[in-house]
Amino acid sequence: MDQPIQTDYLRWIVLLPLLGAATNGLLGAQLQKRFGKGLISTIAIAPVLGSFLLSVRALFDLVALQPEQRFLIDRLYTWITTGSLNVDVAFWIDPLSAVMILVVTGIGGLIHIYSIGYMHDDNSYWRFFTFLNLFTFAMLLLVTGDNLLLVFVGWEGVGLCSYALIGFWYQDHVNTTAGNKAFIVNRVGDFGFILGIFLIFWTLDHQGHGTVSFREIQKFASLLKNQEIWGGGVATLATLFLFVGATGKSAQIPLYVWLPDAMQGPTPVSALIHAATMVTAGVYMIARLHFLYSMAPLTLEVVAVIGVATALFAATIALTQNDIKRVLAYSTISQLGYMFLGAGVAAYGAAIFHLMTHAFFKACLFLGSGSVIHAMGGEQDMGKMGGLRSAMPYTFWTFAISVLAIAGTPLTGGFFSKDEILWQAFSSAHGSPLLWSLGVVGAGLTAFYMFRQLFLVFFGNSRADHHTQEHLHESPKVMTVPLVILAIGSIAAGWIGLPEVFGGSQFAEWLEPVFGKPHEMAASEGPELLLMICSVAVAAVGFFIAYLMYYRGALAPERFSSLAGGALYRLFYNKYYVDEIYQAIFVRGTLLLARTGAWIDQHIIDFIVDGSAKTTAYISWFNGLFDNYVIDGIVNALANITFWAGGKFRKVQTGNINSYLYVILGAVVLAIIVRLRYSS
Amino acid sequence: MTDNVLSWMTFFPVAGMVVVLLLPHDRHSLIRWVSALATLPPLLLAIWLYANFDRTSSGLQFVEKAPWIPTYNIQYFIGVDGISISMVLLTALLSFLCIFASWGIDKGVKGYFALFLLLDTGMMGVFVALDFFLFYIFWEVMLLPMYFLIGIWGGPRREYAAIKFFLYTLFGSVLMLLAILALYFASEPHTFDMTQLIAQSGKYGTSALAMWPFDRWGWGFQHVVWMALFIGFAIKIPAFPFHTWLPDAHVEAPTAISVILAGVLLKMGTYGILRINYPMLPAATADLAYYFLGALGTWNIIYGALCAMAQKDLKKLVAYSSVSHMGYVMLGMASFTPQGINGAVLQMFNHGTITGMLFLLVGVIYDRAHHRDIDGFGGLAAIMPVYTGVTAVAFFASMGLPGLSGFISEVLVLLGAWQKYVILSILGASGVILIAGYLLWTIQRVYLGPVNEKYKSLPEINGRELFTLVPLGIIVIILGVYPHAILDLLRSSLDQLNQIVIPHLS
Amino acid sequence: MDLGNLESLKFFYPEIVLSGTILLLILFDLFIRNKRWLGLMAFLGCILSLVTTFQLYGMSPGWLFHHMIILDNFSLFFKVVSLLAALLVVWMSLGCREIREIHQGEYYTILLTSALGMFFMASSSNLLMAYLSLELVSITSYILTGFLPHNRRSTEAALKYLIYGGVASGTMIYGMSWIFGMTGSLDYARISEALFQGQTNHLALFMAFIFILAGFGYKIVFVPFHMWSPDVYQGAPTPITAFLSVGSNAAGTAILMRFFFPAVSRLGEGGDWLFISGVEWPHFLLMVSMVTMTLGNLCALNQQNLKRLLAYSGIAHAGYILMGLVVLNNDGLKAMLFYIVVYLIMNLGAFLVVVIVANETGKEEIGDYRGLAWRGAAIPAVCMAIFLFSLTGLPPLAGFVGKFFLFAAVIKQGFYLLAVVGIINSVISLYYYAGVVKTMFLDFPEPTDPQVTMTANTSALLGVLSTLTVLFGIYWGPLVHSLH
Amino acid sequence: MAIGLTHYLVIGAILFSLGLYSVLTRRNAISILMGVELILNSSNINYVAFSHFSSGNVEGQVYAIFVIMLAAAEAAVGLAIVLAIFQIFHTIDVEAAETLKE
Amino acid sequence: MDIATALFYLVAIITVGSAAVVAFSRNIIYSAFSLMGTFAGVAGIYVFLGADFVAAVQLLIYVGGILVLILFAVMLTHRITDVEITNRAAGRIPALLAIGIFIFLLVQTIRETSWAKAKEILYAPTTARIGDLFLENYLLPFELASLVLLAALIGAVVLSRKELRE
Repeated sequence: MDQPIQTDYLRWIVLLPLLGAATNGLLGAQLQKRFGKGLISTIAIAPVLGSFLLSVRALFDLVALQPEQRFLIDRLYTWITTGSLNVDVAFWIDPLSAVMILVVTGIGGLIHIYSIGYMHDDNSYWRFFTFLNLFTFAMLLLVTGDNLLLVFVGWEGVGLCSYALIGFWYQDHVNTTAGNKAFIVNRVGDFGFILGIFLIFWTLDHQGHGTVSFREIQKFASLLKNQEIWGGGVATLATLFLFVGATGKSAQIPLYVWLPDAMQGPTPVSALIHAATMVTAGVYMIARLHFLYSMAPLTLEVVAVIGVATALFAATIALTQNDIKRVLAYSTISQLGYMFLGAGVAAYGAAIFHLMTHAFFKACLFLGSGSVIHAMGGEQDMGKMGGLRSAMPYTFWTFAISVLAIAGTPLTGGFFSKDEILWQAFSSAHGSPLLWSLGVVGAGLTAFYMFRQLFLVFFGNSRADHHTQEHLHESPKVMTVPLVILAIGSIAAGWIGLPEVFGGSQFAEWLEPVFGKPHEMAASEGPELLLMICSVAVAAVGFFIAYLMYYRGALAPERFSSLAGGALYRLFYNKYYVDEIYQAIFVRGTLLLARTGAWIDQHIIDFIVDGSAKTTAYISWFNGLFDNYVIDGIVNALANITFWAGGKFRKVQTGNINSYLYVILGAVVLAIIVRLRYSS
Repeated sequence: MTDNVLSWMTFFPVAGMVVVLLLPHDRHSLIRWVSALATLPPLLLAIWLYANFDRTSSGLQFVEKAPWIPTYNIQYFIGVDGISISMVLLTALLSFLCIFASWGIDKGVKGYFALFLLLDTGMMGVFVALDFFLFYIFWEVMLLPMYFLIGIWGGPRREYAAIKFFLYTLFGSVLMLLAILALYFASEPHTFDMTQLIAQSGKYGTSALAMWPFDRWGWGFQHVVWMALFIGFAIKIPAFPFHTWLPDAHVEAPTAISVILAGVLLKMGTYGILRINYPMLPAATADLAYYFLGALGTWNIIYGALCAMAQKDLKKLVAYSSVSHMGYVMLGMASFTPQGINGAVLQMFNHGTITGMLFLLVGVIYDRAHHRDIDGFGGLAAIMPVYTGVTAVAFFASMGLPGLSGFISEVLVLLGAWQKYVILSILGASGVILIAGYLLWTIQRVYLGPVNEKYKSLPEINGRELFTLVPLGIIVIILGVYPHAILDLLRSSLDQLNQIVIPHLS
Repeated sequence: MDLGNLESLKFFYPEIVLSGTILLLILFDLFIRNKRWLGLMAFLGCILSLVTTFQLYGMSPGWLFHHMIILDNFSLFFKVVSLLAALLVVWMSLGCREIREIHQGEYYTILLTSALGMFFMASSSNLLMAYLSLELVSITSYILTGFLPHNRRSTEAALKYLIYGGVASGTMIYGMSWIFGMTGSLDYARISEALFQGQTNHLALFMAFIFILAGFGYKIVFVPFHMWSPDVYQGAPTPITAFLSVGSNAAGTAILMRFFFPAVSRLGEGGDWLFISGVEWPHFLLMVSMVTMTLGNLCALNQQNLKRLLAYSGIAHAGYILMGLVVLNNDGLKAMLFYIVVYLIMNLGAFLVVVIVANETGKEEIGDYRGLAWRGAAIPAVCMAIFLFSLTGLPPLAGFVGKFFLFAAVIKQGFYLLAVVGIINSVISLYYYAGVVKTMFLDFPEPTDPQVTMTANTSALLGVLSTLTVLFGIYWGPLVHSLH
Repeated sequence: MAIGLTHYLVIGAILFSLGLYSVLTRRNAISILMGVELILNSSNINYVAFSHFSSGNVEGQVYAIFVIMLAAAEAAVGLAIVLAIFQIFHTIDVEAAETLKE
Repeated sequence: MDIATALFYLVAIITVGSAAVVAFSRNIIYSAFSLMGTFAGVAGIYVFLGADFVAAVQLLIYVGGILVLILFAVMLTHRITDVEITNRAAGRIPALLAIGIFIFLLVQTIRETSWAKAKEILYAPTTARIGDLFLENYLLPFELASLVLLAALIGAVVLSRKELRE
C-alpha cells in the first residue's frame, strides 16, 4: 500500500460539527434567548453542510486518484504514546469512509434541516442541536478515525449522544430509562469492543508490531493468523470481541433490546441515529476490519447467523407492533441483520451498499413517520391513524416510495442492495442456501409489515379522534423537502450498485481498493436472476397478504394472530419477553449483588472492624473488672468475712490495698515457680 | 527562589497558617483571603514546576538536601520525579480550589483554615519527601488536621467517622513505621535516604523467614516488609477490606475536605507503593503484586461499583466510586507494563480531578437542599441547568467516557493489565458497565425526571462554586484530548521503575 | 577517681545547692508572710542547682564519698531530669490554686527534698545508698501525696501509697540482704565481681532480684507493682501527681539501671551488656514490658477521671520505657533516656492543663472537659491535644521521636514481637487520648460549663512545654547528641 | 546441730512471711504498719547474720541501723497519716477508706 | 544442747511466737504488745550475732520509739474495748496458703544457697567500728538519713496538724 496523501482539510470535516456543538452548548441558552431559534439552527446546520461540502471535495479528490492510491489522511497530533502503544489523532478517508461521511453528513444534514421544523416548538431547541451536532462529530470521528482507539472514542461518543437524545425530554421517566438502557447495553458491547482492541494490540505487540492503527493492523494482519489464545485463533477471538461491540451498537441479538425503546427520543433522532448512521457503525466496523474477519471463518459464520437470525426475529416482532415508530425500529433491527448477513458472508461491499440505501429509505421512513406524528399531535399508535394520504400528500408519497424500497420492489434502492446481499448469501464461499432462504423469508415478512404500516397509516378511514382530524396538516417545507430528497435517494442510490446481471456495480468497483475484488461469480448469471425473481416473489406475497388484510380487509388479521392458540402472536407482540428476561436476570441480578456488597460492607467488614474495637474495649472492661472484682472477690469470698464497714461509708471493693498486695505476692510466687520449672 | 522551589511550595501554607493564627478570630473574610493567598503561591510554583520539569530525565529534579539529624542519617531531602510531579500539581491545585470551596464554613473559621493549611503542607510534603523519615513525618502530619477537620466541621456522625479514619490510618502508619525501621537497619550504612534504599534494594533478602507462618508461604524479609508497607498504604488507597473508613469519612467530612480526602489523600496509598514498595522491594513486589494489587484492585473495582450502586446517599455513592476507581490504579500498577503503570499514575491524577469535581458538586447541592438522599431529588436539570451540565461532565468523566480524561487512564490501565492478567483485565473492564449503570441511574434519579416541587426555587450554582469546578472540568477535558500534558511527565521515571521490577518477575 | 568525703564536696555542688535551698526554705518559712516568695526561692534553687549540674557535665566518671555514689554523665542526666521535673512542678505549683491554700513552705521543702532523693537514686552505687535514697523519695512522696489538709482523697491516697511503699521497700531490702549474703558486699562493683567469680545459686539470685524489683518496680510503676498509681495519682494534688508521674518514674528507671548494669552485668564487646548466666533478664523484662504497656493502655480505656487516665497511661509509658531495657545495649539505653526527657515534658504539659482547668472548675473528670476549646480555653485545649498526641506518638511531636528510637532499638535487636505489641498499644492508646481530644474539641459545651482562663504564669509554662514538645518532634539532634 | 547462718535466715524468713501475712489480711492500717515492721525486722536479722557469717565486717550491721532509723521515720509519717485518716473517716479500716475508685 | 543453743532457741521462739501473735491476734492491743516481744527477741538475736550496738539501737528505737508511737496511735484511734472491729482480718485462708508456699520457697532457697563465707567470724564489740564507719565511709548515708528524718518530721507535723478549714 502506498503512503497516504497528507491533507489538511479532513480534520474540518470532523471538527466543524464539534465547533457547532461547542458554540451551542456553551452559549446556546443565551443565544436562543437573545437572538431566537434561527441563529441556533444556523449555527448547527452550517457546520454540517460545511462538512458535507468538504466530504464531497474529499470524494472528488479520491476520484482523481488512481484506485490503489485512493487514500487521504490528516494527522493532527500524537494522542497517546506509552511504551509500544502509539495512538495518533488522525483522520483518514478511503473509499469506504468516503461513503460513510457522505451518508453521515448528507443524510445528517437533511435531518438537521428537518429538525428545524420538527423541534420548532421545543424550548430546549439549542440543546437538541447541540447534541445533534455532537453526534455528527462523534459519528464522523467513528468513520474517519485512523485507529481503533479513535474509532472507539467516536463509538462511545455516539452512544453518549444517543443517550442524551433518547432522554431528550428528560422530565419523563420513560424516556430517561430508555436512554439509560441504550447507554448501558451499548456499554456491554463496548466492553467487548475494547477487549478486542486489547487482544489485537497485544498479539501484534508480542510480534514487535503493537499498533491499533487500521493500516498497520492490515499490514501485519498476517501475523495474527497463526496466533492462538485459549485454544482458539486470535483473529477469531478478537473479531468475536469486536463483534460483541457491533451487536451492541447495531442492535443485533442479543443486545438489540435498547433500540425499540430508543424510539422515545424525538423522531429526527430516530432517523439520524437509530436508522441512518449510528446503528450502522457495527457494519462499518466489520467492513473496516474485513481483513481480520476474512481470516476468521468461524466469526463470519457467527456474524452471518446472528445477522439472519436478527433479521427474522425482529421482523416477526415488527409484524405485530402497533406503534408507528416501533415497527420502524424493529424493521431497522431486521435490516441491520441483513447487513450483518452480508458482512457475515464476506460480502462487505454488499453490506455497505445496503447500509447506504437503507440510510436513505429508513431515514425517509422515520422522518415521514415523524411528519405523521407531528401532524397527529404526538399520536404514535397506528390503530388511531388511517387515511392520511390525502391530508399529507408529500409525506405519503415519500413514505410510500421508501416502503417500496425497503420491501425490495424491483428497481428501487432496497431491491438492489438487498438482493446483492441475498445473492452473496447464496453464492459466496461463506454463504449457503439456508442463509439465503431465511433471508428471503425475512424479505417477505418485511414486505408484509411495511405495507401493513403503509396501509394502516395512509389508507382507509381515519381512526383518529375528531380533534386530531381537524388539525391534520401537511408538514412545513423545511420538513417535506428533506423527505423528498431522501425519497429520491431511496430510488436513486440503488442504481450505483447494479447487480452483475445488469451490468455490474459501480459501487463495488468504488470499494474495490478497500475490499479487493468481489468474488468472481459472473459465470452464474442464471442463478442470480432466478434467485432475484424468487425473493421478489416472496416479497410480493408479503405485500399481497398485507394488501388483503389491511387494504381490502379481505383477510382478518385475527386469523393469523390466533394461530397456535394465539401463543405465537403473543410471543411476537411481547417481543419474545426478552426485556422481561433481561430485567429479571441482569438488572435484578446486578442490583441484588450490589445490595449484597453494601450489606457485606456495613455488616461484615465494619462488624469485624468495630468488633475488634469492641473486643479491645471488652478486654479492658474485663481487665478493670478483674482488678476490681475478681481479686477482691476471691479474697472476700474465701475469707467469708462479713461485708460491713460502718453505716456511713460506702462499701466499695476497689482500691483495696490488701488485694493489691495479693496480686503482687501472687505474681512474685508465680514468677519464682515459673523460673523453677524452667531451670530444672 | 528557584533553588528552593519545593520547600517554598511545601512550607508556604504553614507560613500562611501562622498568619491565620495571628489574625483575630472574627475577621472571617480576612482569614479566608489570607488562606487563599497562602495556597496560591504553591499553585503558581507548581505551574512553574510543570513548565520547567525536564520530561526526558528519569531522575530526581529540583532536589534539596540538607542534613537534619546527622546521628541517625536523617536528612531534609526533597525533590520530585515523574512519579510525584503530577501529584504535586494535583495537590497544589486542589488545595487552592478547596479554599474557595470552604468559603461557606462559618463555625471556627480560624481553626478550620489553619488546620487546612497545615494539611496542605503535610500533603505536599509527602509527595516531595525523599527521606523516608521525612516522608513518615509528613504522612502523619496530615493525620491530625484531617481528624479535626472531619471531627469538628463534619456532619452528624462526624465523631465516629473521624475516629474511625484516625484509627485506621494510624494502624496503617505504625505498621509502616516498623517497615521503615526494618529497612533502615537492613541498609548499610543505615539510612533513610530513599535513593540509597533503592540502590541497595538487591541486598534485602527474600529467602523464607524461619517463622511461622512466613515459612509456609515462602516469605522472606522483603515480603514481610512489603506487606507491612502495603497494609499501611492499602488503608489509604483504600483497598478492600480496609476501605470502610472511607464512606464514613467522606460522608461526614465537609465538602472541601472530602475533595482533599478523595483527591489527594487516597493517592498517597498508591503513590507510596510506587515510590517505596516497587523500587525498594522489587522481588517481593514481583511476587505479590498479582495478588495484592492486581486481583485486589480488580476486586476493588467491582466491589466498589456494586456497593456504590446500592447507596442511597449521593456522597456515599461518590465515595464508593472512589473505591472502585482506585482499583484501576492498583490493577494498572500491578501490570508492570508501560501502559499499565502510566495509566495508573494518570488515573491517580484523573481521579483526583474527577472525584474532586464530584464531591464539589455534591457539596453544591447539599448546601442548597441540606440533604443528599438520591431519591429525594429529581428534575434538577430543569431547575439548575448549568449545574447539571457541569455534573454531567464530571459523571461522564468518571464513567470513563472517551474524550474525557478518565477514559485514557482506564484504557491504559486495562490495556496494560491485559498483557499480564487477561482475566483481571476483562473483569476490570466489565466494571465499566457497572460504573455506567450506577452513575446513569443516579443522574436519572437526581437530575432527570419531573421537577420536584420542593426544590423548585433552588438557586443556580453561583460564581464561586463555578470557579472551583471549571478549572477541574477544563483539565478533565484537556487531558482527555491531550493526555500527554501529564503522560510526558511520567514516562521516563515510570519506565525506569518498571525496569527495576521486571527482572524479578518470574 | 575514687574520692573520700572532703574531696568529694567540690563535685557535689548540685546537691549542696539543693540542700542549702531546702534549709533556707525551712528558715524563711518562719519569717516570710507572702509564701509565694518561697516558691520562687525553690525555683531559683533548682535553677542554680541545674547550672552547677551542667558544669559537671563531661567529667570522667568517678566515685564519691568512698564509693557511695557515682558521678558520671548518666547520673548527671538524671539529676537534670529530676531538677527539671522539680523546677517545672514548682512553676506549675505557683499557678495552682490547690497549692496556694496549703503550707507552701513545707510543701516546697519536701518537694525539693524529694528531688534531692532522686539525685541519689540516680547516682547511688551502693545498696545502702539505693535504699536510703529510695526511702527518701518515698517518704517525701507520701507526705506530698497527703498534703492537702482534710482532703479525703489526698489522705487516703497517702495511706495507700505509704502501705504500698512500705511493703515494697521492705521486700526490696529483704532481697538486698540476700545479695549481700551471697556476695558479702554492699558495693555494686564488688557485688558484680563476686557474682561473676563465684558459684552463685541462680534461684536465690533470681528471687533476690524479684524482691528488689518490687522496690524499684513500684517506683517505675510496672506491672504488677503498678496498682497504687491510679489511686495515688488521682488523690494527690495535681502538681504532685505530675511530679510523681515523671520524677518517680525517671528515678526508678535510673536506680534500676544503676543496679542492673554495674551490679549484675558487664559491658561486653560491641556495646551489649552481658548478664550473669541463668538470669534471663531480656525475656523477663520483655514480658513485663509487654504486659505493662498492654495493661496500662487497656485500663486507661475505661477511665472517666483524667488524672486516673493519665496514671494508667503512665503505666503504659513505663512499659514503653522498659522496651529500651529489654534490648540491653546502649541503643536501648539512649532511647530510654530520650524517652524519659520527652515523657517528662509532655506529661507535665498534660498535667499542667489539668491544673489550669481544675483552677477554674475544680474538676478533673473527662466530662468536665466538654467543649473546652470553645470555652475560652482554646490554647490549653490545643496544647493538651499536642501533649496527648505526643503521648500517643504521632509525628511531628516529641513523643513520636521517643517511640521511634525505642522501636528502632527493639527492631534492631530483632524483638519484632515486642515492637508489634508496642505498635498495637500505640494504636490502642490513641483511642483514649483521642477520646479526650474529642471531648475538648468535638463536643460542645453546655451553657452551664464555666469558662476557663489562664494566668500569665501558667500560660508561659504551657507555652514552654508545648513548644518543646513540638520542637523536639522536629529537631531533636542536640538532645540526642547530649545523650552520648 | 550448731547454730549457723541458716537458723538465722529461717527466723528471718518466718518473720518476713508473718509480716506479709499481716499485710495481706489486716484491714486495720496500724496492723498493716506493724506487719511492715515485721518485714523490716526480718531483713535486719538477715543483714546482721550475713554481716556476721558472710562479710566478716560490720557493713551489714550499719545497714541494719539505717533500716531501723528509716523505719522510725516511716512509722512517724505512717502514723501521722493514719491519724489524719482517722480524723477524716473516724476509722482506720483501709477498706472503708475507699473514696478512690474507678 | 548447750546453754547457748538452748538460749538461742528460746529467743527464737519468743521472736517468732510473738510475731505470730502480731500476725494472728484478733485484738490490736495484743498485737501491738506482742510486737514488743518480737522486737526484743530480735534484739536478742542480734546479741547472739555479736552485734551489740545494733541490739542496743533496736531496743532504743524500736521498743522505745516506734512501739510507743504505735501504741499511741492505737490508743488514739480505738477504744480499747472495741476488740472485734479494731483488728479485722480478711482472706485468711488464701493468705495462709500463699504464705505457706512462699515460706517453703524461701526456706528451700535459703538451705540450698551457698552464701558467702567470711574469712573469720568476729565476736568483738562493734560500737567503735560502727562509729568510725559513720564518720568515714558512711558519712554520706548518715547525712542522708538525717535528711530523711528531717523530712519525716516535717511531714508528720504537716500531716497530723489539725486544720479544719471546711
